[in-house]
Amino acid sequence: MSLIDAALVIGGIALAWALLGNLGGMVSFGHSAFVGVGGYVSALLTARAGLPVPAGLLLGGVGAVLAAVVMLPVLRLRGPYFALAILAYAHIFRILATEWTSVTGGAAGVSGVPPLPVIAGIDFGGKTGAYFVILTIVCVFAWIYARVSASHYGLALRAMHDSEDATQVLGVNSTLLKAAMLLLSAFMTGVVGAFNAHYIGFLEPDYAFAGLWVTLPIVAAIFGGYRTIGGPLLGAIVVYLLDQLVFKSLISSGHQLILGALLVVMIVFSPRGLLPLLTRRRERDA
Amino acid sequence: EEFTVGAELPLTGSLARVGAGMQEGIMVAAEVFNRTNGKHRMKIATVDDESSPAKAIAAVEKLASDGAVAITGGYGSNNIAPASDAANKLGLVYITSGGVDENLVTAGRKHFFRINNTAGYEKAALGLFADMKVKSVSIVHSTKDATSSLAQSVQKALAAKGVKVTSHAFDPAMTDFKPVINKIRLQDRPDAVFMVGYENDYVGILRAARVLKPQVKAMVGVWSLATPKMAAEFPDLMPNVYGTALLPFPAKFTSADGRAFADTYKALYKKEPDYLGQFGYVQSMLLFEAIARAADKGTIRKGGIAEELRRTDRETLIGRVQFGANGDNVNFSHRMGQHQGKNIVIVWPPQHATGKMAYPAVPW
Amino acid sequence: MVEVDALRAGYGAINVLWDVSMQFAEGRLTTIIGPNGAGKTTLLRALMGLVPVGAGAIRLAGRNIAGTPTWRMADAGIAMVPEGRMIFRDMTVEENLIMGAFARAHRPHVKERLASSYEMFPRLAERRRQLAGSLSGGEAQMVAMARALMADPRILVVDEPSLGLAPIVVAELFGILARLKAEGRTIVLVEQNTAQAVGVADHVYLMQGGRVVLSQAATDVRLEELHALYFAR
Amino acid sequence: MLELDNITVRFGGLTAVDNVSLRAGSDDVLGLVGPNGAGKTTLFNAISGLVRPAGGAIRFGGTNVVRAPMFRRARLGIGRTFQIPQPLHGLTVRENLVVAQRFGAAGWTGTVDERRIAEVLEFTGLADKAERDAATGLALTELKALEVAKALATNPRLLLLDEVLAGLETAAKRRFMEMLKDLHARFGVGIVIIEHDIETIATLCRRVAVLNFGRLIADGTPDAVFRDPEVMRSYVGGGHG
Amino acid sequence: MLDLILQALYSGLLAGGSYALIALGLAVVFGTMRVINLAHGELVLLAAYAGYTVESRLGWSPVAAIPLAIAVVCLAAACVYGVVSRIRADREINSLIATFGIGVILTNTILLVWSADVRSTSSAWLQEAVVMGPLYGMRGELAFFGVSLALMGALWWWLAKSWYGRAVRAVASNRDAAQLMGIPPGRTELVSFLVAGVLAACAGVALYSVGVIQPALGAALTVKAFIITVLAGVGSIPGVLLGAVLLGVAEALTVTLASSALQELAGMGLFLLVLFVLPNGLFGASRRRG
Ligand SMILES: Nc1ncnc2c1ncn2[C@@H]1O[C@H](COP(=O)(O)OP(=O)(O)OP(=O)(O)O)[C@@H](O)[C@H]1O
Ligand SMILES: Nc1ncnc2c1ncn2[C@@H]1O[C@H](COP(=O)(O)OP(=O)(O)OP(=O)(O)O)[C@@H](O)[C@H]1O
Ligand SMILES: [Mg+2]
Ligand SMILES: [Mg+2]
Repeated sequence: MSLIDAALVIGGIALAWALLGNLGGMVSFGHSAFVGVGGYVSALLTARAGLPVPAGLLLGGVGAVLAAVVMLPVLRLRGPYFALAILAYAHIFRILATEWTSVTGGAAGVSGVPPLPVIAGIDFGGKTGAYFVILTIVCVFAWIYARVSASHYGLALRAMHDSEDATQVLGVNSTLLKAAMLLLSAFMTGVVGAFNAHYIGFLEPDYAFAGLWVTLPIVAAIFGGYRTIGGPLLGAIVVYLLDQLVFKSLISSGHQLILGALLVVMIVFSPRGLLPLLTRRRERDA
Repeated sequence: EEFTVGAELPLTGSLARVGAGMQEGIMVAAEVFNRTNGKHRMKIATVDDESSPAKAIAAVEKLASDGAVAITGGYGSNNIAPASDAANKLGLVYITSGGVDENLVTAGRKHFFRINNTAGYEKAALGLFADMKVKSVSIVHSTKDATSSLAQSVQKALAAKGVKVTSHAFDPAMTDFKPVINKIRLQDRPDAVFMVGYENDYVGILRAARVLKPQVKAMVGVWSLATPKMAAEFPDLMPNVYGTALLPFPAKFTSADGRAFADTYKALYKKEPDYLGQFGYVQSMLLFEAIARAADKGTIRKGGIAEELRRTDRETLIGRVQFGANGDNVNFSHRMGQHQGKNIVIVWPPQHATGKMAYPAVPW
Repeated sequence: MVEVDALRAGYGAINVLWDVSMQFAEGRLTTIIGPNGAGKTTLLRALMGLVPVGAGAIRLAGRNIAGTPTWRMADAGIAMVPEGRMIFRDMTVEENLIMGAFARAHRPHVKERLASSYEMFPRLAERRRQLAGSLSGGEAQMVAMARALMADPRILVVDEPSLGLAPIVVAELFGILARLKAEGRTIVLVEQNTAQAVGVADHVYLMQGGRVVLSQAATDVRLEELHALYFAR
Repeated sequence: MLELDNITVRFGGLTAVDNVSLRAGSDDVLGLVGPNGAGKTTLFNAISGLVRPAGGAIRFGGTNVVRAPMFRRARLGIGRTFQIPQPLHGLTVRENLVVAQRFGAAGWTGTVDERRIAEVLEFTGLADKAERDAATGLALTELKALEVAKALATNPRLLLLDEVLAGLETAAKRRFMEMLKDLHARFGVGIVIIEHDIETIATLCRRVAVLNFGRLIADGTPDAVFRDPEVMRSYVGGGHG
Repeated sequence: MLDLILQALYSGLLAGGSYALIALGLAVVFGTMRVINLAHGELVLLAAYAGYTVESRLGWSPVAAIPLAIAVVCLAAACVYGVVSRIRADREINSLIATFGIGVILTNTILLVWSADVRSTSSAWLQEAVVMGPLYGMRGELAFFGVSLALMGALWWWLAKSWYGRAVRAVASNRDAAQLMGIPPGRTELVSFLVAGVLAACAGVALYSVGVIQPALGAALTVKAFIITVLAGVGSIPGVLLGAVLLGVAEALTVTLASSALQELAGMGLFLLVLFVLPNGLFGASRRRG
C-alpha cells in the first residue's frame, strides 16, 4: 500500500510537471524546489505553529506559489535555459533550507512532522487513509488540468511553444499565461510535497529538495505520455511499481539500470508514451 | 527454529557504499550465528531503500509482510527516522548503527535501538585533542546532518575548555578545498585541523593541505578515515592522519568473537574487514542473540525481542554495549587511530592504545 | 540530361505528384510554371531526394537516381536554390556561401567564387560577417542563390528565385540566369513571374493539380493562352 | 490612426530604420516599398512591438504605444503578417484562427465568433484545409494565406501585410487583391502593405512610401513616387518605367 | 588578505580549466545538434574509471589511460548518438529524456563494475605542489589546465575553420539545406558526438587525476557542464572558457570571503545573474524576430 501511496505522490508531481511541460511548453528540472518548499512550509506551520494539517497542505501549495513568484524572471528564458535556471533556484532553496538553521532546523531537518489527522473515525495518517487523500488530491488536479487544457487558454498555451512572437501579435499575453501555468504547477507540486512531508513525518534539506523529486516524475510523465492527462499518472504507477517490485528483485543493487534501459527503449519506439501506445492498439483492434 | 530478519539498507543511491559495508557485517553475523548457535537459525532478507526515506518505509513494510521478526540496518538519520517509525508502528525492533542524530532516540520509539551516537564520537575527538594539548583547532565539516551536528557539539565542547576554535562548513558538492585550507593556513593558524566529512571530503581536504602545507601539527578526522583501505589507496595522503577506528591494523582480534568475525569476513568477502562491517556485525549479533533468547522464552511475538535487547550487557567489538531506556547505547565511546606507516595504531583511549601517538606530525 | 518518368511523390498519406514526366535538356533552361499548390516545389524536392519518391524514375544521364540520398547530389553536379530561404541561420553570410562549395572538388576555388558572388550581389558583401538568421527576406534569398552558385553546378535547380527581391535585383537575377545558361549549364526554373521566366526559357512546362498539362518550346508559348489555362481549373 | 514620429531602430552599429515619420489612416491603403534590407520589415516589427525603437513615438488611435507589449497592440487593432510565415505550431488551421479570434479580437475573456472564423477561412481560400496541421501540412502559399487569415481573425483596424502576395500565381494574386480592397471598403480596415511588385502596388494603393537604407525617401501617389529619380535608381532599376 | 584573494583567483582559474574541459563536450553536442546530452557527466566519469582501472591494474600513470578512455567513451558516445538519431518527434525534449535514461544506465553500470567506493589517483607526481610565489597549485591541475586550453583552441579552430567543423554547424542549423550542400547529416552528427567523446575522455582522466570520483558523481558533472554551456551561449567555445573560469573564480572567492557552505549558492547565483542580464549567455547571439 505504501508503494501505491509513494507512486501517487510521484504521479501527482508528474502531473504538475506535465501541466507545465505540455501546456506551458516549459521543461522544468527544478520542480524539487516546489516539493521542498511545500513540504517545509506545511511541516513548519503544523509542527511549530500548530496549524491543522489540512490547512498545512493548502499553505504548502501557497508557499510553493510564493517560491514560484520569486522565480518569475525565468519566464524570459526558454528551452534548456529555462530548465536549468529553475534547477538553479531549486539548489538555492535547498542551500537556504540548510543554512537558515533557526527556522528550518538546518541539515538536521524537521522531525516529528504531524501525520494526517483522524477525522470522523477515519485515520488519514494510516496507509489506506493516506491513499484516499493523495488519490483525491491527484484526481482534483487532473480535473483542473483537463479543464485548463480544453479551454482556449490551453490552445493558446500550446501555440506558444514554438511561436511565441506569432501568438503575441495575435493578442495573447503569453507572459501572463506562462506565469499562470508556472504558479498553478507550483501550487500542485507544493501540495503534493506537503502531503509527502506529513506522510513521511520527517524532512531534511537533502531529501526535501532531492533531484529525485524531479527526475522520477519526468520519467513517469514521459513514460506514460506527458501530452495526455492520464499519462503521467499511469506512468508513475507503472514505473514505480515495476521498479520496486520487479526490477529490484532482478538486480538488487543497480536495478535502475533496467529503468534507464526501459526509458530509452520507450523514447525510441513509442515517444508519445505508454498511454497513446495502448489506445492506439485498441483502435487498431477495433 | 528459523527466523527471518529484515535488512533494510541503501544499496544504491548516495549511501550505497556505506550501505554495502554494513550489509557485509550483517551477513557475517548471520553466518557466525548460524554456525555457533545450534538451536536457531537466522535468515536475512535484504531490501534496498535506495537512500530514500519513502522507499525505506516501503522496505520495512515489505520485510514485515515477508515475515521478518526484526529489522537491522538503516543508514542516514533521514532514512532511519521514517523507517524506524514504520517499524515501530508494526511493533518490530529496529536496530542500527547508521544514524547518530539525537532526534532518533528522543522521539520515543519503543522498538528502536542503536549502538553508536554522536556523543561517542565527540568523546573520542575531545579526548584526543586533550591528550595532544592543542590550543587551537580549525573544524572543517560537511553541511550534512550528521557531520554538522558532530562538528557543532565538538566546537562547543572545545570552546568550553578554552580551546580556540574556528569552523568552516562546506557543501557536500565541494571538490576543491584549496581556498578553505588557505584560509586555515593564513588566518586561523591552528594547532590541529578537525575534519568531519566522508571519504571523498577527506581526500580532497588532505590533498589540498598537502599542496598548501599549513603549519599545523595534526590532521584529525572521524569515520571512514583511519581505515586500511584509505592507507592502501592514498599512501601519500594518509601518513600520521588521525581518525576514529575500532581496531588497529593489522587487526589483532584477540577475543573469540573478534576472531570469528574476522575469519568469516575474510572467507566471505576476501578482504580485510572495515569498521562498517564491524558495526553491522555487532548490531546484528546483539539482535540475533536477543531473538534467540526471546524464542526460548516464547515471547517473540509479545515484544520479547525489545525486552531482551534492553537486558543486553556484553563486551563487543565496539566495547561494552548496554541500551538505555531510549534505545541508545549508553557506553558508546569511540577510539582514535592513527595511520603510522602501513599500520593503524590505536592512540586513544590510553587503555586501548596499541602504540604511541606521533605528535606533532602531518602527512607531508 | 535529366529525365523524370511517371513520377509519384507526396507527403505521407497525401500524394501530390501524379505520374509527372518531364525532360530537362542539357544546356537548356526549362521552366516549370503553374498555380499555387500545383506541386512544382514537390517535384523539385523529389528530384533532389528531399521528398521520397513513391513510384516512377528520375534519370540522370540514363541512370536512375531516385532514392539516392540528397547529399550525393552535390557530387553529381546538381545544386538547388530551395524555396523558403533554407539558409544556415546560425552561420555568417560568408560561411553560408562557403558551405556551397563543400564538395571536395570545389574547395580549392572558394576564394575566387566568393569574390564573384559578392560581385553578383554587392549587398551580401556589405553583410558578409552578419549572421544569416538576421538578414532581411530579400538578402536571405540572395544568399540562397549565391550559395548554390558556389558549387559551379552543371545542373541548377531553382525554386522561385525572385521571391521577395526588389525589382532592380529581379532584373539582375534574370540576367544572371541567362548568363548561366549561356555558359552551358542545365537549369530548371520554377517561377511565378511567368513573363520573365518564359522570356529566358527554352522549354516550358505547365503543371496543375500535380499533373503536367502543357509542354511547349518557349518560342511557341503565348502568355494569354497560358493564363487562360491557369483559369481553367 | 497610426502615426510614426521619428522612429529609429538600431541593431548594433547598423541603423535599420532611420528617423522615419509616417501616417496611415483607416482610409489608407499604403504601399511600403524599398530595396532589400531597406528596413521595411523592421519598421513593421517596431509598430507591432517585436523590436523596441531606439527613439521616436508610435501613436495608434491617439495613444502612444511605443512601450506597450505586443499583445496589447494587437488588441488595440494592429494586425500583422510575417514575411516568413509563422503558423502556430501544433495547432490546426482552424485552431490558429480560434486563438486569434479569442485573444486578439475578444481580449482576455469572451467568446469565439465562429461565423467570423468561417468567413475568414472562406475569404482566404483555406476552408478545405481548416483541419490540417498548420505547421506541417501546408505549402508556402497556403501558409501566407494563413498569415493573412490569422491577422484578419483578430478584427484589426489596421493591417500590416508583409509580402503576402509574393509567390502567388497571377490569378490568386488578383483574387487576393480584390479581397483586400473589399476588406478596406467594407470594414474600414486601414492597410499598409509591403510588396516588391510595382504593378501590384500601383493597382492596389493610393499612396506609396519608399524606404532606402532605413530612411523615408518618398511618400506620395504611385505615379509620382515611381517617377522619382532616386526611387528609380535605388529600387526600380533601369528596366522599368 | 591579499594572499588569500590571489590564491582564490588562482584556484578558481585552475578549477575553471577543468570545468571547461568537462563542459566542452556537452557544449559541442548542444551547439551542433541542439541536443543536451544528459549522459555527458557519466561519459566523463566512465573515462575517469578507465583511468582508475589502468592505474590500479597496470600501475601506470592515469595519463596513460587516455587512449583507452577515448576508445571506451567514444564507443559509448556512439551508442548515445545511435539512440538520439532514432528520435524523430520532439527532438529537444525526447533526447533529453533518452540521454537521461542512458545516464542512469551508465551510472548503474559503473556502480556494478567498480562498486560504490571512492576513488582517486595515488600518483604522487600529479599531486606534487607547484609553488609560484604566493600561489599554490597541483601539478596535475596545471598540466590539465594546459591540456584544456590546447583542446579548446583545437576545437575552436575545428568548428570555425575546418570543413568538417563547419559541416557540423551547418547540419545543426538546417539539415535539409546541409544535405543540398553535399553533407551527409548522419555521419556528421556522429562525428560531433565522437569529438565530444574525446573531450569527455580527457576531462574524465583529468578529473581522476586531480579529484575524487564515485559512481553517483555523473549527474553533478552534467549539471555543472550544462550551467557553463548556458553561461557561454550556445556553441561558443571562448564562452565556455570564460564561463568556466567565471564559475571557478566565483566559487573560490565565495569560499575565501564568505563561507565555504555558500560555494554552490555562489555558482547558482552567478548563473542566474548572467542569464537575467544576458538571456543568450555571455557569447550568444540574439535572434532576429519577425
Ligand atoms: N509538408 C507538406 N505536407 C502535406 N502537404 C503538403 C506539404 N507541402 C505541400 N503540401 C501540399 O502539396 C501540394 C503541392 O505543394 P507544392 O509546394 O509542391 O506546390 P507548388 O506548386 O510549389 O506551389 P507554390 O506555387 O505555392 O509554391 C499542396 O496542395 C500542398 O498543400
Ligand atoms: N536582428 C538583427 N540583427 C542585425 N541586423 C538586422 C537584424 N534584423 C534586421 N537586420 C538588418 O536590418 C536591415 C533591414 O532589414 P529588414 O528586414 O527590415 O529589411 P526589409 O526592408 O524588410 O528587406 P526585404 O525586402 O529584403 O525583406 C537588413 O540589412 C538586415 O540585415
Ligand atoms: Mg512552391
Ligand atoms: Mg522584409
